[in-house]
Formats: sequence, C-alpha cells, structure tokens
Amino acid sequence: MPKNRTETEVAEVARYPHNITNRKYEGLTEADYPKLLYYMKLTRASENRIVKLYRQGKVVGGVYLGTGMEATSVGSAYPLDHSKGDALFPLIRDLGAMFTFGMSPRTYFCQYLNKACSPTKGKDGNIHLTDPEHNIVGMISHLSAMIPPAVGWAWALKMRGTKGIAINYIGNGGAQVGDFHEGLNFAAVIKAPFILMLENNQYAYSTPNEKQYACKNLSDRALGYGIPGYHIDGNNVLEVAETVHKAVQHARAGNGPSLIEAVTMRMRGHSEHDDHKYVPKELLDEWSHRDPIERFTAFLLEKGTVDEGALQKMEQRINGEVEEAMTFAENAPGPDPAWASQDVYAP
Amino acid sequence: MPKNRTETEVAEVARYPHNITNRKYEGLTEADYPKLLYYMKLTRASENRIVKLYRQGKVVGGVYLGTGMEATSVGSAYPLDHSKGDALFPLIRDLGAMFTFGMSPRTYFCQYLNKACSPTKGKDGNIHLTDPEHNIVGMISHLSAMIPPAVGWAWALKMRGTKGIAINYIGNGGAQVGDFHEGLNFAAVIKAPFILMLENNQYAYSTPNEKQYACKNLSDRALGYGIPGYHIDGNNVLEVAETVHKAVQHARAGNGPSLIEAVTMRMRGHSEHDDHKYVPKELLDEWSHRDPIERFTAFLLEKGTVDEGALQKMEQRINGEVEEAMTFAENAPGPDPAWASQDVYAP
Amino acid sequence: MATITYIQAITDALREEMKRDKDVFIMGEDVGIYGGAFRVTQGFLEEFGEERVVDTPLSESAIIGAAAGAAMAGMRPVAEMQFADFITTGFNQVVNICAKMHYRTGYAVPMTIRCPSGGNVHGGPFHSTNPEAWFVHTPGLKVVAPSTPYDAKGLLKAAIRDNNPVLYFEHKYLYRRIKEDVPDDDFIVPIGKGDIKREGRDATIITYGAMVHTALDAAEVLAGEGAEVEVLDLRSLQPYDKDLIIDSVKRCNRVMLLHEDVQTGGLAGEWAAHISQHAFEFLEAPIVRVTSLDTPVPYAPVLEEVFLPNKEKVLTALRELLEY
Amino acid sequence: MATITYIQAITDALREEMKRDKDVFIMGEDVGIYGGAFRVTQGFLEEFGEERVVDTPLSESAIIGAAAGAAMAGMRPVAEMQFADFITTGFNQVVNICAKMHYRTGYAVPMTIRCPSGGNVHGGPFHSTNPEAWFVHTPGLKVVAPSTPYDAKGLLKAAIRDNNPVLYFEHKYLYRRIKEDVPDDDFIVPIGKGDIKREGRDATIITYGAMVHTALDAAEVLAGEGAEVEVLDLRSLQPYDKDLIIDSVKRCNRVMLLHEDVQTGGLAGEWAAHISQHAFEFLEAPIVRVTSLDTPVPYAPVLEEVFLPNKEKVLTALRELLEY
Ligand SMILES: Cc1ncc(C[n+]2csc(CCOP(=O)(O)OP(=O)(O)O)c2C)c(N)n1
Ligand SMILES: Cc1ncc(C[n+]2csc(CCOP(=O)(O)OP(=O)(O)O)c2C)c(N)n1
Ligand SMILES: [Mg+2]
Ligand SMILES: [Mg+2]
Repeated sequence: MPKNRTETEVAEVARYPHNITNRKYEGLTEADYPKLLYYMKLTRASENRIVKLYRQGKVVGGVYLGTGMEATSVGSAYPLDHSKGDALFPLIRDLGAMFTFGMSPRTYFCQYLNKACSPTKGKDGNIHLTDPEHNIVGMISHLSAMIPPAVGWAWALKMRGTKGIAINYIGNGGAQVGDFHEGLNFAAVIKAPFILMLENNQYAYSTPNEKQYACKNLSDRALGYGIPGYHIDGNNVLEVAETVHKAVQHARAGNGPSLIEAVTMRMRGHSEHDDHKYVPKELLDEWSHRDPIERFTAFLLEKGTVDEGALQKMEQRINGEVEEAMTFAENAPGPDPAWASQDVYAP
Repeated sequence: MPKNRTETEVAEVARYPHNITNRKYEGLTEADYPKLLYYMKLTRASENRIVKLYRQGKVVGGVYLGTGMEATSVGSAYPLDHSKGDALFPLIRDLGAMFTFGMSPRTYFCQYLNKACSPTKGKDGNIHLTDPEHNIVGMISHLSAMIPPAVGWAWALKMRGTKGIAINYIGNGGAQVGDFHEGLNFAAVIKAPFILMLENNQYAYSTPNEKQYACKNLSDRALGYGIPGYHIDGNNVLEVAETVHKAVQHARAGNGPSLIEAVTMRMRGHSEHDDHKYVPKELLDEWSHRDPIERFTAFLLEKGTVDEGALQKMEQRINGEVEEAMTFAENAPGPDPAWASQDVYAP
Repeated sequence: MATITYIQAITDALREEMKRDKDVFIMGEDVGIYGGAFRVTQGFLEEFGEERVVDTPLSESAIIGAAAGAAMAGMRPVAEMQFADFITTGFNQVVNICAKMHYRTGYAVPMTIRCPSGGNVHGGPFHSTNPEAWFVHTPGLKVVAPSTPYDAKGLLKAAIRDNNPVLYFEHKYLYRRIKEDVPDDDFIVPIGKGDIKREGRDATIITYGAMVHTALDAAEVLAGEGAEVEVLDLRSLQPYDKDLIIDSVKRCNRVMLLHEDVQTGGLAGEWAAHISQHAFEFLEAPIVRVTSLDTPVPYAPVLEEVFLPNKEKVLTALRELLEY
Repeated sequence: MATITYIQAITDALREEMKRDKDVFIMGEDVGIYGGAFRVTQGFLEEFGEERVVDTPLSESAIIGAAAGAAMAGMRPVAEMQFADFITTGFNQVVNICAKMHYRTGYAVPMTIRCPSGGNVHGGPFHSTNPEAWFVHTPGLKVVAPSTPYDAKGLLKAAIRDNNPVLYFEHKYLYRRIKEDVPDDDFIVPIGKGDIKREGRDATIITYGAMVHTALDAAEVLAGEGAEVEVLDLRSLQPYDKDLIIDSVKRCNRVMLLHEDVQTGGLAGEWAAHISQHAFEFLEAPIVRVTSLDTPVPYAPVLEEVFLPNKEKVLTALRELLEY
C-alpha cells in the first residue's frame, strides 16, 4: 500500500489548540479587534435572549445556537463586505456572521418570533434568515444544498465583472453530502470567487466525527479539487479572520475558491431540546477553557486594546440593543394569514 | 496562501507513461500473463464484432466501446474471484472485466442484440449487463449511482462474515457526481471491502478533463476519505492487476476501500455514432503508440512468454468463440412481449 | 394487548423484526447512540449492537444506495430518513436504483425506508412535507402510510418482510397523539389493503395518514346532524386498494378525496381518475378534493393553519357535497 | 416564415434569446464544443463564446444549483440536462432550492431547465422517461411540454423570459420528425395556455407532447368513421389551462386522458380530478386514461411497443368511449 504522501498542509497559523499570540494578523489592524469582540458578544447575548424566550414558550419550533463558535462565525464574515457586492450564505449557527454582515438584531428577533417584520414573512422559521438588503441568503434545511447556489451566485458576480465574493458555510456532518463535492468541484473548475467555511464543531447532531469521515482533516479534501485548503483554530477570531482574508484576496484576484476548516466546538445541544448527553463531559470541560469570547477578551485586556471600562460600555450597549430589538419583535404583529397562499411565483 | 503540501502520492509503480518493465509484479506469476492477454484480445474482438453488427443496422441503440482501455478493464478484474464471493459492478466500457469475471461471450451478444437469452431479458440495453451467476451487477446509466449500492453490497459481504470484495468503476466524468463522494466516504467510514476503479480516459463524452476538475490527480481525492489512493498507468495490464491485488489484500484484511486512478485513453467516440472530432489528432496518435494489447504482446514476445504460434492459436480460439457466440445470439429468439409488464415487483 | 402510541408501535415492530430475523438491521443518521431524532430506536444500540444499529454519515444518497446494495446481497435493511423531506437528496437512488432493479436484473431489493413526514408540527418548508406522491408515481416502489398504532405496527412488519423497496411514511403529528390497544402477538397488515375506519352510507372520504383522524372528527360531527359519512383509510398508497374504493363509492355515491399533501398532481387525482373511470355511474355528485394549498409548507402557525386541511374545511366541503 | 423542425425551433429560440438579452447563457454537459448530445447548441460556442456557452462537469446537482444561484444574482441561465432522466441526480436542487426560494425569501429564480425526454427511441429505462409529473406536483415550479415547432419556440422564449424556474420538456421523438412553418418574428406562447389542435364535438382527448400526434392520428381515423374527436394540447402542465379543459368537456362530453408517462399517480389523474369536480354534469361517459404501463421503460423495441400508448391503443379506447 502506498503512503498517501501527506495530509493537506495545515495552515501555518494552525498549531491547534493554542492561545492567541501577539503577532501581526494579516488583513487586520488593532482597530478591528474591539469590533470583532463586539460582534461576538452581540451574538452570544442575542442567542441567550432567544433561549430565555424559548423557555418561556414564546418561540415556535427549535432553537439552534452557535455558542462556542462565535469566533468562527464572526471572524469569517469580517473580511467580507456586502457593500462591495459580497454575499453571505450562512447556516443556523452563523448568527455571528449575519450580524457582522450588517443584519440588525431586530431582524433576528422578528424572524425567530415569526413576525410580519421577519425577512421570510413567517414563511420560513428560526434562523433560515434572508436579508436581501445585506446580501444574506437564507439557507434551506438540506445540508450542503446551499453550496451550488452560493457557487452560482459567486459565478454571476464574476460574469458581471464585479469583484464580489460569496461565502457559504458547511458543517462537519453536512460535508458528507454529495452537493459538497459537486459544488466545490464546480467552483474550482470555473474559478468562482467563493469561500467554503467548514465549521468543524466535532459533532453532527449526536454523531461524532469518526462516524462521519475517516480522513484526518476535512480540509484535505481541498486537494481533490485543486484549491487551497486551510485547517485552523476556529476559536481564535484573529486566525479565522486572517485566513478568510487570504481566501478573499485569492478569490478577488480571480484565482477561485478556498476551503477553510475551522476547528471549534458546539457547546450546546444540536437544538435546545437536545440534552447533549452523548458528548463526554471531559470534552466539554476541555473546550470550555477555550471559549472564544473569554479568550479574546483576556487577550485584549492583556494587550491593553480595551480596558474594563470599555468592556462594560460594550456590554451595556449590547444589552440595550438586544432588549430594544426583542421588545420591538415581541410587540410586532404576526404575518397576515392571506400571505400563506401568496408569492409562490415571482411576478 | 498555504501550499497544499502535496498531491497524493503517486503509486511507486506509476512513472507514467512508461513501458512495461520486466520486473516482478506483486500477485502475479508469469503463468497469468497469457490469460491477461487472452481476455484483452477477446474483449477487443467481441467489441469489433459488435461494431460490424451495428454498421449492419442489427444493433438497437448505441454501441459503447472500451477500445484502448482493455488493460484497465481486464487487469482490474483479474485479481478478484466471483467464486470467493467477489462482486463486479462494471461500467459500459468494462466488457473486459466482465469476461475476466467469467461472463461468456454469448451473454454479451445476447444482451447487445436484445434477445430473450440476454440477462436483462431485453428490458435493459447494450452493456447494462447483469450476470447473477458471476456476481456481475448491471449498471444504471446515472453515473456514480452504482457506487453506493456497490458499497452496500461490499458491506453485506462483511456483515455476513465472508472475505468477499466488491469492485466498481467510475469515469473521469462520473467522478464529479455527488454519489462518488457519498459512496466513497461511507465506504471509508464503515471500512467496506470495496475498490473503486477510476478509469481516467481523458474525456467525458466531448468534455476534456480541465473542464471536469481542477485537481492534479483524481486519486488525490483518496486523501479526503482517508483511504489509499493510487495513480497508475492504465495501459499496463500488469501494473493494473498488481495495484488491484494490493487493494484486494487491503480490503480482505479488513482495512477498507481503495481508490485507484488508472490513466488511459478512450480511443473511439463516446459511442459509435460520435465522430470523435473534438479529440486532437495528435493526442490519439500519441496514445495509439501505447495500445495496451500491442504493448503487452510485444513484451510477451520479447520475454518469450509466448511465441508467434501461440499467439495465432489464441487468435483462432478467440475468433471461434466470438463467431459461435454471435451466431447463437443472432439465431436466438427475441423477448416475449408479455415480459414488458412482468417482474416490476419481486414475489 | 397493550395500549401503545403510534410511535411505540413503530419501535415495537422494529424490535420484533430484528429479533425475528438476523438479516434485519437499522441504519441512519443518529439512530444509534441518540436513538433517532424522534427516539424511535432508543435503546436499540445497547440491545442489538453497533453492527445492527448503524449511525451513518450525513449522506442520504449513500444511506439509501448502500441499503439497496446490502439488500441485493441478502440483507434486509431498514433505513431511517431523519425527516421524510431529506429523501430528496437520495432521490435518484430511490427512483432509479431501488425501483428499477428487479425489473431490469431480477435482483430483489428487500429494504424499507422509514420517512417521518407531515406537517402541523410547525416545522416549516423543509420538515413538514408529504413527499409520498412522487414515489407512488414510480413503478417498482411500494408505499405505505399508516394512521393508527395497529396499522403502523402491522405495516412496518409487512414492509420489512416484503421483497421490494417499501417507503414507509410515518406521520410525525400522530407519534404521541394517537394511542390504541394493539395485540401482543405477531401480526402484519397486508400491503395493498385499505380499511374502512368508519362505516357510512351518505358519502365516502378517501384518505390516509393524519387526515384519517380529521376525517373521523368531521364524520362524527355530521353524524350528529344525521349524515353517515364513511371513512376509508387507504393505508397503502402503492399498490392501493382499488376494489375497496369502488365498493365504497358504489354504496355511498358521493366522494371526498382528502390528503394533507398539496393538491396539483397529488394522489387525490389518481383516486379521482380511478373512480371516474370505474364507478362513473354510481356518482351522484362531483368528486371533491380537500388538500393543502399549492405552496411550500409555511412555518408560522397562523400561516400553516391556512395551508393545511382541517376539520372545519372538511366539514364545509362535506356539507356542500351532501347537499349537492 | 420558414419550415423548421421541432429541434430547430429550440435552437432558434435559444439563439434569439441569447441575442436579445446578454444575461441569458447556456450551461450543461457537452453543450459547448460538441453542441449538446442532440446538437441543439451546435455552433453556439463559436457564436457566443465560452463565457455564455459553458461546458460543465458531469454534475447535475451543481448545474441546477449553480444556475439557481446565478439566476438569483441576476442572470438568466438555461441549463441543459443531457437527458431528462438525469434530473433525478439534481432533484433536491429543483424541488427545494428552485421551487421554494421565492416563496421563502422573495428572491426570484429566473431559470430554465431543458429536459430532452420521452421514449419510442429505444433508449431503455434511463433514457426514455417522462419525469414531468414529479415537478408538476411541486409548487413553485412551472412546467411546459410543447408538441410542435411553433409551440417549442414560443414556449422556450416564454420560459426564458419568465421570472420563475421553468422546466422545459422537449420530446426527443419529435426532434426531427415534426416540421412546420414558424413565423420569423419574435413571438411567445404564453405559459399556462392550452391549444385545441383539432376541433371536435364527440369526445375530447386531453394530452401533450408526442402524444398529441398520436391523438391527431387517431382522430383522423375516426373522422373517416364519422366521429369528430377534439384534441386538446395542454402545452403547459403547470400551470395548466383549467378553463380550456372544462370548456372542451362541456362541448364534447366524453374525455380521454392520454399521456406517455406511466399511469399511477400521473398527470391524467390531476386532470380527471379537475374534470370530475368541475364538469361533472357534462360527462356522458367514464373518463378514460390511456398511458404507458406502470413499469420502467423497457429497452427492446418489442417490449417498448407493449409499454407505450400508440394509435391502435388510443383507437380501441376511443371507440369504446364513443360507444358508451
Ligand atoms: C441533507 C440533510 N440530512 C439530514 C438533515 C438533518 N440534520 C439537521 S442538522 C444535522 C446535523 C448537522 O451536523 P453538522 O453538519 O456538523 O452541523 P452542526 O449542526 O454541527 O453545525 C442533521 C443530520 C439535514 N438538515 N439535511
Ligand atoms: C448522472 C449522469 N449525467 C449525465 C449522463 C450522460 N452521460 C453519459 S456518458 C457521459 C460521459 C461520461 O464520461 P466518463 O465518466 O469519463 O466515462 P467514459 O464514457 O469516458 O468512460 C455522460 C455525460 C449520465 N450517464 N449520468
Ligand atoms: Mg457539526
Ligand atoms: Mg472518461
């Protein structure tokens, strides 16, 4: 048997797990750091608020959280810019990316509460969010199915002569679906300005990675498409943003797609009704020490980028925003029943 | 951008293109060589005969040939054995594999002429052959769709405690379909005794490889499934048989699937109605010097394994077998019209 | 006899079949350690081991295709779709591999695909559909859709023992809402046989799945108003009980076709064609269809209510039918 | 005016639309250098360039999905399936991405999927099917299936200009067998409008695609026997021309539903339900279905002949219908 000569190279930055180091991160300046922290904290605060509402029975259907994954989510969206034509195709755990892309907390709460003001008008649920104003396209449930459309969107950006990019997300479970393969291969062949962000949070519902795939790193698959593959620490927001920045440069230069595997952990159940019992306690304990927000906060304090006062202000601001948005949504009217039969077809 | 550290390692034997070297090929003895030649020649003779029939208007539908690919087809089936429970899931260009697996020329001609004696009873066409007696399962047209069932079959062999293996084939076009990914990944996870033989014959219908994929070698994809990947000379029947032999040992030892990319060339049109004009003449010329049968014959003569007399005898035997089978099929009755509505369901 | 829920009936059938036949095994996403998204196979991993209760990768096409291959090689897989909706990503395996294999090659494909389906659970466009009609329209497949614990158990056993690919649609809304006494001893409900769930003489409602209960509720109301409405539960959708339909129509002369699936191109059409061809002279009123709207399934409860058929909609249409 | 074949009409429509609107582009397997398996786009690569005539990898799901994404971002892709049969491997993209996008998100998906379909060309189980019914049963999609060069051209233009995903089923049997005069100037055939291809008064055949010609042939024979059979070509299958159907049934009072697709769960059922609900009082005979057998499409000509509807089968059923 031949040795496969190696696994895909792990990106230089990815000696995982490690702490955030005080080096220069490509594509970022220190002025970006507090913003990254803000989006991560806004994300967690919003999700915590939804959980409360859920426990009060005010949410219809399931609640899906990105707790523990905020660095991946926020860091990956940060280098992109909807006003440049970039488009975001997020998954259910990517609230952070949506906020970073410009979506307002109101939109989130309206959507989760199925209100008339929700971007899907109550026709789709939970975080299948669409926010056309910010080029955010809501996912369908079928995992990996958004990859081909996201690639097609990216392709259209190229056909139209823009420099825009589309970024899409996939899980360590969803990466086993055929569309992952067809979409990424097609993107590579047409050199679509496309980034696939693989959020490897160790589980797919209750299924651990050894039952999902047998390769070492999912980023190794990049080799089979002839595109750059990165394997990075998904709990270091700076490393995530830096890596996506590189992929963005690669795409904007006309060199096509990249695959980025961010290693992180889903710190809650698949959805809030899932007791998460199948995850060994030690594993959760271990990961709790790598919380992306706590880690980054400690780093910023140590570095002196922020001080306690600034942190407090940030938290106040976030609490205010979340409460405002939630109150707005709670008081907003529900969808008009007549909408049920409308807009199946475009005019 | 990180360098992907490497492409999959090319199998040691695969300094392609090269001539057949006079070394020891694992899993083979010199006594096997004339048999390999026989199957290759039988394949080409049978296909040439079908083309004649086709030109006489005696064949319904398309004719698909493996001309130029006989070494890949025959060499890959040779290390397996249906009497050990091994199963063959061939494609349209794998007549050589079917003969090697034990199927008779009669079956081939009955099938191509849609006779009652055809294994699909006239219900399926051309070389969608099924030969249950020899564990040959006929393909469906949808490329890559046979991978999951072939994996499932292999899995069943394992569940039932046998040492059997299933081998399935895929093209350089078909390898872009989602089932390639889902099937191979699943096989890797469950360690199914499975071999996927990728016949890279440079074209998919009229589409050249650079429009199918952007990676260097399709065998690099093995890395993304955590299985051995081989990139070999598909026109050297010994190298093909040796590589499959290794994959067989790997599978029988319980270590799971392998992916083998055999580099070869489709020397005729996609089907006989295709004029093949889109293939540069120089490319065909170049490949014509690598004809797997001529090459192997020259090697055997030089080595002294066979002499001209033996070759002549072999040809006579083959011609006799082909004529007998064809005459049998031509004279055989067609399917009973009543069969059209029968056997949709198993009893 | 024990009083069990619809979902328990499914669990019981699976367990009993696995004990009866060692070739039966279970595969799907999260069916092992988690016991399935709906906990149908909870405890099975411990009871039957990893070899027979297989947590698969997230790959519907591989699940269905591998099940088909294993079935052809002599096993009897029961594959679970986490939701029926996800069968669309394995669609080709179902309609081209499973459905056509026996006709083309003579290889039997004895496998069952369990599909938790249906709405009224606020699941939205991708967790609420009733995709059975696509498969009824694919020769080579069998399709069943029980409405009661008894039928759920008997049909699942029949499906597992059948030598063909059977799609088993289990309605999520019924899982824990419907209970009944089910005999302890082994029984099957034959595929292809319908069941009169309520006898009548003034009109027949032909339906299946969750809508059987909606039909029964409506029939009960009308009984109070003096009309006797028959409720025919098809149970099997392919093959379906053509004779029972004709027999009922001949007796009741008015027909409502009711299903939760969307209307255009749906199964009610098939039944209407059958009836209008074979019971034409017995019809005393137009055949009426009551179905969901022709839209994706909306998420918000207030929209889903407009979308789905319910007792009131059935009653309104029934009254019209009876007055015709 | 020029006399052109059905396949030429498709080519002409594509070329004219690509000239008219620079957002229109073509993608699919072998559509470029080869000009498509049926040579529909021969010469397009030279004429429009690689950017607008794209040879794709062998990946139906990526083709359909990428087309959808490009459409959402403002393009108007026309994706070719090499054979309609292969749409099953991209099924999820069609029914869950394309069909539901506008309803859920408000993004329009202006794309066309060309699907060379149908049998009688000895293509066997995987190159002969008529998969339209699955899509008619999926809200959010439009489905058309022309029978003549005029309709082929006008409907393809309408499909490309439509702001929704349109599945365009072009029947391979008709490609080079049917010719007619087609105006040179720009025209469309509106989606949703049927066409009376032959007027009659004694019975109506409702059909589409290749079967329109079978129906016309049968009607011609019966005209010689003194019966006037109307032939209603639906052209669009979703939406379909409900009013025209009812109007015709009201005039002719006897109905045959004819399609090449298999019967159970097929479109004839939909039409039967519509008629038996809305023209009940005008029916003087049972509604008759003539369709293919409920089997995969067999390969051998002698078997395919048994499988498919043809003039003789239609005539036999028509005579019975007229005598009822
Ligand atoms: C095609 C498909 N099959 C099944 C499901 C049901 N399902 C929803 S989430 C999930 C697990 C997803 O795991 P992963 O991709 O790792 O994403 P994560 O939830 O961990 O972020 C499954 C099986 C689905 N959504 N799509
Ligand atoms: C899923 C699918 N899409 C399209 C086709 C039509 N088709 C038949 S053969 C072919 C090219 C196949 O190329 P490759 O896989 O390289 O096999 P080869 O013919 O070269 O052996 C295509 C596109 C098909 N058979 N299956
Ligand atoms: Mg995960
Ligand atoms: Mg090829």
